[in-house]
Amino acid sequence: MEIQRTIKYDADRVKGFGREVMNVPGCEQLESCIQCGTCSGVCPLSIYMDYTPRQVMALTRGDFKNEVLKSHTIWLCASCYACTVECPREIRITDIMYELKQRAIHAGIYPKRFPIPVLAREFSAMVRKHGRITEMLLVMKLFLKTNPFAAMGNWRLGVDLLKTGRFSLATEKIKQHGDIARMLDATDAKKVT
Amino acid sequence: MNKEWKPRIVAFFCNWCTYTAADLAGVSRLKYAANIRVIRLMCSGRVDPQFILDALSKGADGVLIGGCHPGDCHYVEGNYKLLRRFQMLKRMLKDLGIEEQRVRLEWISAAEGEKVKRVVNEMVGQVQKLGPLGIPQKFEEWDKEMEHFATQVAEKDAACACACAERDKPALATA
Amino acid sequence: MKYSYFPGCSLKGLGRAYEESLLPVMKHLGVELQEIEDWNCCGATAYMAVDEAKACVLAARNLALAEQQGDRPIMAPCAACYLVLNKTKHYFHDYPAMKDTIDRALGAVGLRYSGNTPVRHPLDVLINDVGLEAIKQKVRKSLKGLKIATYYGCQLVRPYATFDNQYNPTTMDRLVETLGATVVRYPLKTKCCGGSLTGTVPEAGIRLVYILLNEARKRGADCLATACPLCQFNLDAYHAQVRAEYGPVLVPTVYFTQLMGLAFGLPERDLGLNRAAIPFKWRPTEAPPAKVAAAA
Amino acid sequence: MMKQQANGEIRIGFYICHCGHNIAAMVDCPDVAKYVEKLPGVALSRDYKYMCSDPGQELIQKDIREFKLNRVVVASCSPLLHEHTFRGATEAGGLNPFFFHMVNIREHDSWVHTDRKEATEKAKALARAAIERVAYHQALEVKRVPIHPDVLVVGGGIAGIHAAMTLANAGKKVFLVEREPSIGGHMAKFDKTFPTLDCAACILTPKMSAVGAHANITLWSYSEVTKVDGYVGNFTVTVKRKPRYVNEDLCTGCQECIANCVYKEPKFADEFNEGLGKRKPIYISFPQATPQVVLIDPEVCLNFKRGTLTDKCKKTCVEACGEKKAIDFKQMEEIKEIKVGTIIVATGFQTFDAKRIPQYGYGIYPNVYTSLEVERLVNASGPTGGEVMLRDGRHPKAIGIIHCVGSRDKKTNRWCSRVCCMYSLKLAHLLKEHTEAEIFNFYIDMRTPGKSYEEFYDKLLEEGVHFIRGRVGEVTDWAMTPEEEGKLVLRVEDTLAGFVRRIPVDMVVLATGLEPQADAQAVRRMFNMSCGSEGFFLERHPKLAPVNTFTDGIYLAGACQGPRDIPDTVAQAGAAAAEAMVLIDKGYMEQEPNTAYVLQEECSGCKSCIPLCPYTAITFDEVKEKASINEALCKGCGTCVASCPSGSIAQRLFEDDEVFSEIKGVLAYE
Repeated sequence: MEIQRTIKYDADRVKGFGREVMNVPGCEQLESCIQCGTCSGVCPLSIYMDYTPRQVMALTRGDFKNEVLKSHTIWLCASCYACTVECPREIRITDIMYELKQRAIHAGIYPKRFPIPVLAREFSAMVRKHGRITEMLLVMKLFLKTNPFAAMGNWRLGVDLLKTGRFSLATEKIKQHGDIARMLDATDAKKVT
Repeated sequence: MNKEWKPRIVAFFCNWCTYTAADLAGVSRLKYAANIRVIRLMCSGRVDPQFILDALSKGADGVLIGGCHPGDCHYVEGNYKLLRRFQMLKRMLKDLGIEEQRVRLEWISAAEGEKVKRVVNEMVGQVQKLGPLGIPQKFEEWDKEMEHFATQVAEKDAACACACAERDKPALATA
Repeated sequence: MKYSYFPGCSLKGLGRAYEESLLPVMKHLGVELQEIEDWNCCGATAYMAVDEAKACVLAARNLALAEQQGDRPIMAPCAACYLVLNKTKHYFHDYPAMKDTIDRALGAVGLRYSGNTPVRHPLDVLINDVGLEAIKQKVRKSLKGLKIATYYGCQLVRPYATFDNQYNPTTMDRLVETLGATVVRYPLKTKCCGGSLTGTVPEAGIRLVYILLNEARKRGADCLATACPLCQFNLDAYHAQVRAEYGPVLVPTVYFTQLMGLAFGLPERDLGLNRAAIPFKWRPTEAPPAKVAAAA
Repeated sequence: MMKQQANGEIRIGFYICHCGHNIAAMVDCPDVAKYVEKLPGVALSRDYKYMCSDPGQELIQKDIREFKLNRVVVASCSPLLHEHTFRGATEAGGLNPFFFHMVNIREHDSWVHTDRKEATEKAKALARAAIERVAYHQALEVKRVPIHPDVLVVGGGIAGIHAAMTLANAGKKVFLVEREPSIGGHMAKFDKTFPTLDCAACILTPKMSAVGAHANITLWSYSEVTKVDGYVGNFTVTVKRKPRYVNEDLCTGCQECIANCVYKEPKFADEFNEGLGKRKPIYISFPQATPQVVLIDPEVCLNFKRGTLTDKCKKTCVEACGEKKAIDFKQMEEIKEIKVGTIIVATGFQTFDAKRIPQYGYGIYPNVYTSLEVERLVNASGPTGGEVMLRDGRHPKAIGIIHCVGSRDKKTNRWCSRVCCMYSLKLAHLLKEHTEAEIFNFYIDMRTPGKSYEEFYDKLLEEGVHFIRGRVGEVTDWAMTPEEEGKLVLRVEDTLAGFVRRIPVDMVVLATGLEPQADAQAVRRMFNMSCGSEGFFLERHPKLAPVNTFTDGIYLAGACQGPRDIPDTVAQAGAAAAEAMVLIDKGYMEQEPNTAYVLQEECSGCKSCIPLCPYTAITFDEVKEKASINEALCKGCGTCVASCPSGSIAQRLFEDDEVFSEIKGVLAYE
């Protein structure tokens, strides 16, 4: 039997983390959370989460940065916004989940070979390059980068899609694809200041 | 204008709604800009346009009036009476070249402490942007100009006076 | 009625059938769609997870292009695009910082966004601009006898949709009823289909797909009607995995536009019905000959 | 300036109060005192810890005598709080109380600002304004208005009943007006009352019949107040009495007519039973209804539907009534006008409409009930005789009670309705008693503040009722597992266990919150009261004047002022009655002498002021061709003053000189 301590010491907090998140546009309302659990109650994926959405709110507000960013919860969020529209305190939980995902990606802490961050990164890389998404390429890349066996398993699906012409091998591009890169850089430039 | 300049705003609050709301803001420890000076009246209907003009001419950079919401006046319809007066006054102020953000009318019920905070902060912000109205100083300038004219006129009169005297002489002589 | 048309990546790929059926139907109703010249990916949910500001900037480019190419409302058929474009519009108005970022980024490529152009979904347009009466007029082959579970999915009505009730939307119900079909009570109409999780965390995604299909079957629906390419994809393409996990649940999922096409009697090959993995075999019966005679 | 000289040498005493740290923490009181000391007319200037304390007030009196002060200014809290106190002190010191003026540097300064320097400057400016102003103050006489001894109580719930009884027992004449056919309000619908579980009817009905029988109470049920004129001590109230088509004085409540109605079976939704039961066109709300008088519903009574002229209906009810001749199909709506001196508003609350939260399925799933419906369901005199039977005839094996429906929710009502936790516990107990079902309570926070309330919670825990801390996400009928088939499923996070659960039940009870009556705004206007942001009537002071309104002579009782349970309601009703009696027994009410008056010599007789006065206090003297104001009628708003083109109307306490000098004062400070 393997045991580990679950107690949290004040040193485990990253003081100011909660405040930081609450200062992000769309996340302000977190302050007024009453921990009623409505978010978890309506969340279709809460049944798989290591921390329920409610707990993520509590942890975030309580400055438990590492716990939050390590949790599967933020990656399991399918952004269906059920929690956001049901929350009796009008907390935009989905937007908070986005914010936490971003922080996780930037901090590079997320479950290893957990495909979602990879998808997100590949997705953005492709957008930057071509301006549009060619699902075929995206999916291929994604599976090859994560676990090839899944790719094999899903191969039938790929074939199906090709047969029904829903997966084109041609790359979707926009004319001014240089623009995208330029805009995104401009965005960063702004953010530095 | 030096950075230290802070707008001075005179407020006329009705006893039943807005003044009470301001009390509520206090009891709830809401925080707002300190540039506002509240004068309590029984009803916004008591606000005489002269009060507003007087405040501006005595150096206020803005005037805020708070009354009960339409239909809620403690005295049935004092706030409507004010509204009519106020609209006329606004036109006049425009002609005088006084920016309209400087004079503001708000309906704030006894329960709206939050609104007091919001309105005061907004208004202070706006007036801060507009800068000082400085009518007293303007008065001084105008007075100077007037003196100047007065002296000029006086000289003219003097000059003309002797001129006339010259012209009239012969006539006098003939008489 | 003119609209700037923003297809989004999916309608060129997985959701091809959606565009294929949408365009003729809209044309048939006299709704003019002007595809936004050189549109780019809306940013979608995945990009939101990387960088909100960038996601909004991406979306804003499309909004700006649309404004540049004509003062028309934007029509975004993909629920995800619809949400992201609207979200960007909201952020543009609600958060000065975001506005600056967007202005800055667009400025870098000589574009400008005013923040006024409305972003609308085909359902919104059909119900509120075209109107059910006009649609009724166009029905040639009534869908009488077809039992439909209307499935709105999540992002179509949450959180920004203003044209329908977030908790119990009814626009699609009213629409298909106008086409003559019957709507089965389907309490899952706004539940999540798993989105991209079907690919990334199959055990979770597939389960959601199963629940949606199975409940539709239990309530005696012949098909699910959807208004989102990802929903359609998830409910249709993963039947193999669903079968493997829970046994076969072969309820076809069609786009509401395909149903309209059928009801309007448009040529089937134009409606992309062949693209579904779970084939939708049901067909309306020909209009009674008497009518035809009258028409002739 | 004239007047100021006329007032002779001005000797002002200025006092600034620290109010402990409330003011001193943000305002440099000694500094302000020092500043004021140098102002013209100021004879002495002090700062003191608590001016409102006895020593503080004595200080003022002492100084008035020793330093020959003839004006007093106190800078402390809001005049709405202590102006009265300090006027008293000024008077006790031998001056006319209106030679006093108050400066609000707490609510309007120290409590709302964060920069000590700015707050102190503001205090100086406000103090200076008062100094400038007070010099113009005149000696004034307080006006006394007589108080009419009769009282109007609006609303016949437990609050109105208790207030009316208290006053009547003290020998006051009371008019009790109730909108429904019977008094009793919500309480009459309840089965038991928490935490003692004594039956509501047993404790309420004796009071109800006492009201009906009391010689000092005029009970007008099925009536509504439509108009209120006048002012404290002298209100004129118009009451509309709706026709019940039965003569109240002749009906003995024998109910023969009901038994003999042409409708053999009751078939119309019964309001009192929340539509769970049925009644006939001629009916009585409930067995103990007060007054014991039946009424006819013209919407469904054949005699009305088929038209009174073509006599198609057999009128079996009339036959049954026989000699009493109580039934009167020709009865008309009656308009009554009464004079009262004080009014107690006890119009109560309405329960939240559960349909506004579609996720909980009320109106979609027949076995989802509101708490009020369940009150009737478990009530022995209810539609099922106390048998808990679902709409589909089954008996529930599992029941879920959802708390906070329409409470603590920014999308519906933000406030906590205060009674739901306790009544949910009560219903849980009663349902358990009646059904032996497994019962789940879903709560966000369990709120049981009150005498032996927590003990009641303990009792429920011991009874084996489940308590799950979590707000239910949705109530649905789609099954994941075999045991969920055909049940209502609640999806909820068990927040204390930390995971999500799906719980199948047969019956869902929605603990709907309390909210203001739909017509609260209209009522508010009629009685010239204010409403809080959530729509309940606003008390004059949350702590020190909880039953007073901003209109003198009008008091609040019960849930119309905010959600509260029966004990609190009764206590408050008593308080309101006491407040009314204070005025009645005193016999008069002192009023601010802030009335307007015409400066005869200056009035040009343009008449423009006359239509402005909402109290018709201004008349035109045709002989002198000048306006004149009846100060008995004037309420002192000052609208006419501000509007007089020739500036020939003035208002006491708010003379132009006084306001102008105040303006000068607030701006003079550099």
